[in-house]
Amino acid sequence: MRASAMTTELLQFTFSGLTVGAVYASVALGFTLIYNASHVVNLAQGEFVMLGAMSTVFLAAAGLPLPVAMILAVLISMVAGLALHRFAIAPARGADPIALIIITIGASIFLRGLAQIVFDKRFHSLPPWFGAEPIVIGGAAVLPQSLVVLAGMLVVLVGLWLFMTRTLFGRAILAASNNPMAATLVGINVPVIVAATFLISSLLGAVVGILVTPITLTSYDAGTILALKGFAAVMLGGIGNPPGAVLGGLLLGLAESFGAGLISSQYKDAIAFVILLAVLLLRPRGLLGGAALERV
Amino acid sequence: MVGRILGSVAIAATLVAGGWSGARAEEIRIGSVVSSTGPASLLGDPQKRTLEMLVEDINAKGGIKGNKLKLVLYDDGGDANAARTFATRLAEEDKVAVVIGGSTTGTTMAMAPVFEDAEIPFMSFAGAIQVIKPVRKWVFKTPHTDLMACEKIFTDLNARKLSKVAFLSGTDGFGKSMRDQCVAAAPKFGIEVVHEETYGPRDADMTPQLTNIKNKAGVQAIIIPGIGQGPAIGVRNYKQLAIAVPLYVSHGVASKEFIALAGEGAEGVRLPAAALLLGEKLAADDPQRPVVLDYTKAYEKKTGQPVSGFGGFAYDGFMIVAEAMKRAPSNKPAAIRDEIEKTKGFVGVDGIYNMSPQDHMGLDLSGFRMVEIRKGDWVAVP
Amino acid sequence: MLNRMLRSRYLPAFLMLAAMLALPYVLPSTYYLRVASMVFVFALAAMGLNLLLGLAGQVSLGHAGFMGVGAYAVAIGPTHLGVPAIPSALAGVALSCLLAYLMGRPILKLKGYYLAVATLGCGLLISMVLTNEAQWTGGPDGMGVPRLVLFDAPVRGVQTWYYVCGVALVIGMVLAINLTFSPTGRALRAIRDSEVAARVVGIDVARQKLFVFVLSAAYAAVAGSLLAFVNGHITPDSTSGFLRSIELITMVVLGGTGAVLGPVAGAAILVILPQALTVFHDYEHMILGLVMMACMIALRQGLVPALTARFRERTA
Amino acid sequence: MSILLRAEDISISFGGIKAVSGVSLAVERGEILSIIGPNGAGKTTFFNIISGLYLPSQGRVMLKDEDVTGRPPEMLARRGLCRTFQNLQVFFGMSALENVMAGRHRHERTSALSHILGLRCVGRENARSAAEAREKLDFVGLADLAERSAGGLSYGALKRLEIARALASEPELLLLDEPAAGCNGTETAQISEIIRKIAGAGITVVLVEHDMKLVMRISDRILVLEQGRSLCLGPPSVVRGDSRVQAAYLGQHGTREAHVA
Repeated sequence: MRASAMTTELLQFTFSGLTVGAVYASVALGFTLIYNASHVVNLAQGEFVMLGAMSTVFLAAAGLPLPVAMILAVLISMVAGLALHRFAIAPARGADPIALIIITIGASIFLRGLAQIVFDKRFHSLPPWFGAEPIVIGGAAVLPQSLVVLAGMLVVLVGLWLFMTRTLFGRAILAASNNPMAATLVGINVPVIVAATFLISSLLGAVVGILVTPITLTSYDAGTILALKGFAAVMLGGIGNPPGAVLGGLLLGLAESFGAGLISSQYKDAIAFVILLAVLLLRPRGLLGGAALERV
Repeated sequence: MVGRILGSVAIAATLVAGGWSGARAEEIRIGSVVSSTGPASLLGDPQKRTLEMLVEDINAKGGIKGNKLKLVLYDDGGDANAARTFATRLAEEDKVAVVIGGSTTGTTMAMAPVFEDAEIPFMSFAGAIQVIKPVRKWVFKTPHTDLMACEKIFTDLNARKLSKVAFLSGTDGFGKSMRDQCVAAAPKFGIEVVHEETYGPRDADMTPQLTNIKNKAGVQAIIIPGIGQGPAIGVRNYKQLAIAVPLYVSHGVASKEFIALAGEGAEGVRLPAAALLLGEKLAADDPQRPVVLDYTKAYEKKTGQPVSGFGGFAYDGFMIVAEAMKRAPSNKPAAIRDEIEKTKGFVGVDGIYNMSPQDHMGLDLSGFRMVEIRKGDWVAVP
Repeated sequence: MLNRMLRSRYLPAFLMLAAMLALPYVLPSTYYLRVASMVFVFALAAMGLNLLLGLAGQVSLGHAGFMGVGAYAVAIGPTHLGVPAIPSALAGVALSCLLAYLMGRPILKLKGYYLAVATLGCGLLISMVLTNEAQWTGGPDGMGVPRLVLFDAPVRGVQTWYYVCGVALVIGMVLAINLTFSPTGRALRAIRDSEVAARVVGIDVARQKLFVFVLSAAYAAVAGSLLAFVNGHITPDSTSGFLRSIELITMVVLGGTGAVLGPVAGAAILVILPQALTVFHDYEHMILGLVMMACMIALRQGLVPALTARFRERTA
Repeated sequence: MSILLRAEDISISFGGIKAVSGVSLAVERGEILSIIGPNGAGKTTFFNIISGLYLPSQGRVMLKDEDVTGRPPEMLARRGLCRTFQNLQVFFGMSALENVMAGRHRHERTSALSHILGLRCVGRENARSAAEAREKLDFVGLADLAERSAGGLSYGALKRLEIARALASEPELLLLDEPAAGCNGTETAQISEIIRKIAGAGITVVLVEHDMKLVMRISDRILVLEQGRSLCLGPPSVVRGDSRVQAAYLGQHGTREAHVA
């Protein structure tokens, strides 16, 4: 009896961790895409999530049907992604990585500033897709929306994988990320590829934002913490490695939920970061980052 | 002494400035520093909107004793350091006669010494009791203290014959401060804190913490002290886990949108709240009813957003200062301060204020009402 | 004499000293002195970070954590432990160095973004302890800092702290210049440019990195203590928060990693800009973001190096 | 003649592929020894092992009769081993002089504390290091460019700058990884002259080099590697006449020449 209560408890923590982790994983995936094509760590990635969510909320409030609002919101986020590339990243091509990071920080401050004027500073939610009545799985209560998020995550992953491996454009992105010089030589237009990754990342962010808002709520400044956690997830998995980003995100979410459930809710973020540090000390390039070998 | 000279210089400067701008009447500068962006923007934003609305309103009605008001408002982004700098700016550059604002305890405590030194009255919207205890000559505040919220909840628990509680408190200033006050006050009410969990202000899921509370034997009630999205998510997860014991949230969620955010889980949740929250539901003979309805109507018309308790703090703060300015023999900071301290029987949206040299808040527990969420609306618990 | 000064490597420090002494005669009120003090304090912390980033090429996204240690030392020492302020400040610097040493030993092996996330984690840990251990730190609302008492007289007034911060910054600058043009400075720059080449000529990379990490933590701690004294009330977020760390690194990069005056320029921008932008009310964040982006796009090496290069071009 | 460096049965593999397998070599004090072999023969990998950058999976490295296998490069530097790199590893943010001064690091004795405080002894030490560095720059013919930023130097000058920096550490054994790669005829001649002068100063030189004319002209002995194995070791005349070398290596001569060009 006690054992089964324990299992239920652990199952509950797992669902919590996976739901939160899926959000981190998606943000991490957005980071990875852009990083692979351009070696830019885009700290404005969280703002794409926010734009998707907040735009949906406000468009729906303005009277648009929810599906239309969602599609428009994704488009808005994609416009932001493209604009970020066109007006801030492309003109700074060749700058130091750290200078590029500062540019994306500037962009995130700008987008937040814009959102607080266009939208408002309050918290908002969206209705869950299949109701709020939890489903009981093995004694653990799971919101249907959590399953939507996890399924959405899976669809995105598979879609991305198919796109990258099966389409010419996707392969061009892979080629450009492996060796931009060689890609240019074989006729791939690298700047277009980089722009495309910003587009895909912003799309990804917006979709995630729309999917999770029924669970997590949203506000104009929801992006900062997502960028922070997404960045940590990327590094946990190993930068530049899409499966690593997903793994890192899920593990980070699980570390937080199990940390909160089993050790201390006060220090759960600390626990997650200690795990991250421990992983990095054992594997300096993250879980799936491969071994470090100095080439001289 | 130096401060006093500076003060007179300030007034002189204001007079000269007024003369130059061609205005015959004196322009009274009212300073404000609120956290209208950043992690405390939930508090600061409605406060900023309220202050702007009220100043506009008073000026439209001819100002105070014929003097127009000028609001000098800065956003500290929730950063105590920025708040301190803006406080210095208000005192030194803007030469304000009185300061209203300081959204959090952290920013308020950072600013208080500046206004103490400059001898400018400072009406804060911070919750924690240390703002007014010990009493600082120039510092006042409008919100109920966290301790009072705890006492209100504990009284209700006593009435329901519940004594063993678990806390799920926010790690932000509000949640932490209220949790500390509650834990300290619990024994006095025969309340035993059997379990404690916390959540981060940006947490999107609290089921692990609530699972622990659910599995803890003997918990008879859960209290979630905090503001913003935290308590809303806590209430959702409480519903998700089908926890049976009663749930209390704090006065920090005091806004209609909380009910929408918390969803169905909010049914039956109780909280201590000011009259503002009840609005139309207040008894027809309730002295606060006209004030509450006036403010609610004006604010919602002006901003298109529902009123929140935080905006209410600003309303009361501003009105107390405005009343004091009407009574004061001059517009000097010292004169205004003295009149604020003499505030008696002022009916605000947060309660009825009776200040004194010993009490720079002037509220008692009667301002707080225990309300319960039923069918998507507040209902007063007798 | 003037000629020698102009060619001296200490020129930036002379300029800073002259500016610091002249400013009070120009600035109309103590509010401006307060803003200038903030510039000095943050410039000092950013300068330490610049030793790490500009000189040794190592990034830290958790440096505000060390500021927090310095700040809370001068608050906790006198309040809870009965230790006078100055020894508390020294203890804070020592503790900050010790923490940097213990954290740096393992994590400085990491490179680039991995080091960035590890330092970020360390900064968060410090900030979290300051937030959670409320019985010592007052929690998220922070705690008061007792006034510094020297020779039985309380040190007060914006002017006094203006000069203290200014002098601290000038000293910090002189020390940074000394370091840059010393064997250690060359070793650090060598590590920045090519770690493997540095190793083969016998530079103990791990030791040098650790040294500069600890040194930069000391700068941050001193800046933190000053911030606490100047403000009189400190909170975890305003001293040690993640956003403060980001702000510090932004100061360094905006100002220019290559120059001693870079962090001062960066700190000046990020401290003064929000004061200037208040006229835009709700639009101030948008404009701040735009200014940051425009700065980095137009002047990629940062303000000071880019402007000096342009000035040289024009005079040449 | 005494043995300065002895590599015994060195092997290393990456991802299952043996990059170096069972190579042994004894370097005598004072000689110029060249390592040649086709691309991918494992020359640079072998270099990286004896200079402490890679840990061999098998075998050991003895420097002056001390086992230094797996010792990091900075420890080897203190024992008198220094090297240059095939792909330039210059400190581009520093002047030419400072690059070479950085090479003096292991001889600089003042403490880090004195560096921060800017004590007089640091000034004296800087002057000493600068003087030594100028001497080394003069040695490689870069005295005129001392104050120039390394970023502004020509490729050939950078190659020599790396050698000067390595010399500044006062090595007993100098490893040069393709010192003439990418250099034109004049530059190659200069490098060749410098290597002779280095050997003349009593420093043992081991180099990896593709330029066969240079190798044949200056080497006392030559080690030929092929596919990670040692093929032949001996004076130039012997190596030139070795049939295995001709088959495995000189047979590809034409294609290699084309590649380098």
